[in-house]
Amino acid sequence: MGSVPISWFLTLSAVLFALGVAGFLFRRSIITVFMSIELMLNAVNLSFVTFSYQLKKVDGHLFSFFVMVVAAAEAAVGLAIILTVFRNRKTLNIDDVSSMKD
Amino acid sequence: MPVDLMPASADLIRLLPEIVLTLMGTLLMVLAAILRKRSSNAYGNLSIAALLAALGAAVYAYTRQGPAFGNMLVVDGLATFFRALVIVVGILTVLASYRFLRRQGAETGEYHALLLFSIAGQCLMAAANDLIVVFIGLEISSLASYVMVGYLRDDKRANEAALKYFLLGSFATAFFLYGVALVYGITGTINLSGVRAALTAPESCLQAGAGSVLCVQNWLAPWPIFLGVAAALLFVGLGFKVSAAPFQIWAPDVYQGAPSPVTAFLSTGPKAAAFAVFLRIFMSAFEPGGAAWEPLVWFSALASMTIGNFAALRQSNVKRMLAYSSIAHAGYVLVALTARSADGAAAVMFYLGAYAFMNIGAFAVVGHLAGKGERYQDIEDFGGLGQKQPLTAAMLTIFLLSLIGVPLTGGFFGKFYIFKAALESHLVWLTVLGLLNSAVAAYYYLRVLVMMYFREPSQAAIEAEPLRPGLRAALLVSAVATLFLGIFPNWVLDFSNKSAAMMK
Amino acid sequence: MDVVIFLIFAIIAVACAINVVVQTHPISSAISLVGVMGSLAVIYLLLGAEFIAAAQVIVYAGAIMVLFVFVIMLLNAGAEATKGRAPMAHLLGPPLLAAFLGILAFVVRRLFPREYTAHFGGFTHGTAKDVGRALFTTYLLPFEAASVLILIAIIGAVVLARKEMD
Amino acid sequence: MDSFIVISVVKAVVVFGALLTALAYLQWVERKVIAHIQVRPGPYRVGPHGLLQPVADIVKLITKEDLSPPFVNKTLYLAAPFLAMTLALMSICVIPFGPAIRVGGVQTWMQLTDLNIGVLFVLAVSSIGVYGIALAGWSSNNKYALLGSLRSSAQMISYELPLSLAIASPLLLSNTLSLRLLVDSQAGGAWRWNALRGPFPQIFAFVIFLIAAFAECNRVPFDLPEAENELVAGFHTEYSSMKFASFFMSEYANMITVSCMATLLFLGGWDAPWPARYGSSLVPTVLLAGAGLMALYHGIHPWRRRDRYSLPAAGAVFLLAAAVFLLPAVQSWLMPLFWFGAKVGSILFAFMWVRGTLPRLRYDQLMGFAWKYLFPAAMLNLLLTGFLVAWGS
Repeated sequence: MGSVPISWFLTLSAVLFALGVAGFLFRRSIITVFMSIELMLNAVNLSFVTFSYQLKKVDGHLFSFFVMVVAAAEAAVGLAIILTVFRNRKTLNIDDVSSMKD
Repeated sequence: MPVDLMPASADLIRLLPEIVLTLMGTLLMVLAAILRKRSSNAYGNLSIAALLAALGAAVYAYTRQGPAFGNMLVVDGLATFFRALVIVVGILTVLASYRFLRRQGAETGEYHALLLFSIAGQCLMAAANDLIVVFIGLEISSLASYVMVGYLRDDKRANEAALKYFLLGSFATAFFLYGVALVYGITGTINLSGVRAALTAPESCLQAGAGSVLCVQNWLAPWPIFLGVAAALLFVGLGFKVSAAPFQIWAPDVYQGAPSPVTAFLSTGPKAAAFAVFLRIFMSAFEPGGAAWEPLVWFSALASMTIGNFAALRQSNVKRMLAYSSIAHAGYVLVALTARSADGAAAVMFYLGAYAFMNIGAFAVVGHLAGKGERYQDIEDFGGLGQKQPLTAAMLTIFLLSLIGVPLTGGFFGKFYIFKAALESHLVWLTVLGLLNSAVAAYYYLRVLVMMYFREPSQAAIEAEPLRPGLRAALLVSAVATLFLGIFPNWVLDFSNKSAAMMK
Repeated sequence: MDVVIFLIFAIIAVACAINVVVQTHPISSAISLVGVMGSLAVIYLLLGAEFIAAAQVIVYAGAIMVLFVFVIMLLNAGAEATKGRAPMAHLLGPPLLAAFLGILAFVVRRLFPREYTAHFGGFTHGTAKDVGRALFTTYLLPFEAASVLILIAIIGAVVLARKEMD
Repeated sequence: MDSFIVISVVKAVVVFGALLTALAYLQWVERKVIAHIQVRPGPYRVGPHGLLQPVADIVKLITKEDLSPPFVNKTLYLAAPFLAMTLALMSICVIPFGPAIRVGGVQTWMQLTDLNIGVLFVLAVSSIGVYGIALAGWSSNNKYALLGSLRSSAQMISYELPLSLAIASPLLLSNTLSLRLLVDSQAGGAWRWNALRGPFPQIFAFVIFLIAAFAECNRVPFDLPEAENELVAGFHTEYSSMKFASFFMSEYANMITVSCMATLLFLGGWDAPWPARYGSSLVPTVLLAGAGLMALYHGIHPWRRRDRYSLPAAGAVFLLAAAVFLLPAVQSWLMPLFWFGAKVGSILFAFMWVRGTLPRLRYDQLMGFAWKYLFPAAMLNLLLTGFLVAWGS
């Protein structure tokens, strides 16, 4: 029984966000890198919803709704870009996609 | 129960440029389906018409200034300036695209529709007064430009550029959003006017919601820290869009890999719109907590200038060199932002205006010379251009001199106002370092000039086709505008001063 | 009760998120990510965001992640190579990341003192009705702009993924 | 609190018991229906008229060797059928079968739980239902299975859109997302049902919903994922024994769910087509009595010798049931169940009828149909409904 401190939700959100950043930096598969970004967006949504609870306003829900819409649009475009890259190079490793150098 | 969902006509008028652009973009798609022609000049002509109409709409909206849609949007001098700027950038991009796309056999309706949508997103950013509108405008502009970068799908470099731009762009967007979330938690609103009100009269706690951090913390905790973190996260997102250091790594690859007209567009349009948002967020909403974010911008300005200029020195690929130079230019603009004054804001606007013309012009020439498949991008390829195509070379000379900041060009006054504003805000060190940087920059621009006039014609210069009307118009307009801003700066400067003063 | 539910799903979420990062195979990462999204949906319910919870499952887990899984299957993506990573990232990455996480966690924890808590039923204005009303009145402009965004996404995906350039 | 838990447990046991039995017998019914369409008797050997066939099938499936191929991705291979089955059964939790009833002085609903967002819950569960199939195909490490699940993912994503849009229009008329209130808003007879009522009858939405539902359940004519002549058995090629049965049962559970949803959304749920005072409460008695008399008649003049005993027995059962429906004490909760069951049953029969009649579509036709016809039609219907509702209020 009992209620959950608001700061726990925010900490969870921060942890998930940091894990997303870690995935983005350390993974080499393009698709996993992209998924890490989705993880970060999810973390942000949790923050929005938590603040919304704390402020007793519905606005935060709207923001996370828009984030979802944007994430869906990004996923469509991003996966299409990944498909074109794969078609031209037959690889999904981000290190292999670097033909331009100083 | 039924709410009146129809917005007021004044609201719609203030949104008119975006509406025009979106409708015309959709019309282009429908037309492309009806015409059943993959490649045609008609699409370009139509999109020029759309952009001219949008320009008219932006000016018309200016006559009916004020907030719209419950203060989500605000039409004022700043908004109108940047709307007009990105629309003009769009016109120049279309003019420069005609021949380029024809050469690639890719002058399709989709390209122009995406361009129009992207510009609509940038107009929305310029006028946005609410972080959620900023965010959606940013995404409209970005998603369209991701696709435009990878538009030539069979080009390996373009794919790679699109992928990098997309991944790093979305990464930065996530940071921006986290910043938005923190702002929402701290102040209880993400409306920029609301944020400002909450931060200026915080002790009353009335502006912010009862549950916001501002009220909860009760002034025992150091709230500027939270605001600083929020500002830093927002800065990451926007700094990425303007390719400010340390978020610049994508720029060289993307600028090099993208089709030249798209590069010209990317280096000016989204950048200008992002700086408009910068001005709104940092100079207006976060102004009360200015001390929290100033060191951040200071550092970023210096890093951008230095990294951009010194990396540009080493480049042999001209597109890549211009990419680094555009990082450096973002640094100069950040110097003006660091000044945190109305003069600084006016200088930002003036500089971006001048920069748009000279940079689009420079990239248009590069794209013209590069030939089919963008083979010739090396600095050596500019050899003897002055001999073979004197007009093109003369234009490029104007643009490069302006990029250096030579008097009588727009670039000179841009830099002048920026450093003046910085000095007035006692940023002596930043000014000195910035001036040193401009001196370094002169070297690599001059290298191109020397190549053009003092070398034997290269293969590229010999093969280069004569200037087509569209491209010639784009170059002439850019050159004339660059010179105009360099000789009669007052007209634009007065407007930006007035807008900057009004912004508060 | 609320604390228990929160802890259970928070732990699942973090465990799945860690799994997203450490798994070498994209499809395992994708499934773990679906796990994160599912547990977040439960936490949203706890916070009274029932519409967002449903949207989270429908949009994120049911549409976006299905698209990911689809692309992974279509490209037949294998496990990623473990060698050939930049050594700098490995040396500098973990400490930097730990620092970042530390700062972030510290800041957000300081945002609200402990006595500010949440419990199920403490906020009941997250229903579809409330969200819908706000969406079509206050947030009309972003809503319309979002529809343009989706149009761009469709055009973009078609332009990039179409078979022939004819 | 205690009684709440007890009631919930009892309800869960009853609902899931009934559901699992229904799943087993749906299979028998389907085989019979298909058989009669093709003029053959169908299952006949095990029990009278093959009535024990499902039991035999279950015994067979359980005792079969549980093969687990060496080349599969173990975790996901095992998780996939479990996932498919769980998700398929989950939707049933929020589906109401009837109005409130009083049992031993306690009032309760014929529903496991009511959610404010019941419709969204069902949509959410059905939208992640595709994972079971996708993972099954992928983890099998077999190209036919992979192709089958690729097709299935694409198909389910595509048909999810017209399905959701078709659901949205009756919601506009009923103005609620709770499944129970949805039925309440349609009470009062067939002309108040969403499929028929003004200002804009949702009959088109109903048809679109059914077509999309066929595709969502991977049923003929949209059963491409398991097209046996080109893809062996599609995504479940590598599955055997109970794991195979899980997929099989989840398909039938999905059929039941969508039929229930169609009934609740468009056909007024447990509401009788016309009020009881005009004799709608006599319908089950008349029907059952008719069936009983017919069975008795055939028992007297049997075609086959064994029917001499089985048919009169069945007739007696039917007559008894007809009599039960006349008791006022049970009528209050049996009548809603009857109407709900009758509507769901008719839709399930439509599933079987179509399977016995229509050929399978080609894959590109299937996708083209969803995007070019079904989606615009659903969109248009929603727009028209929206305008008319806004205009009417």
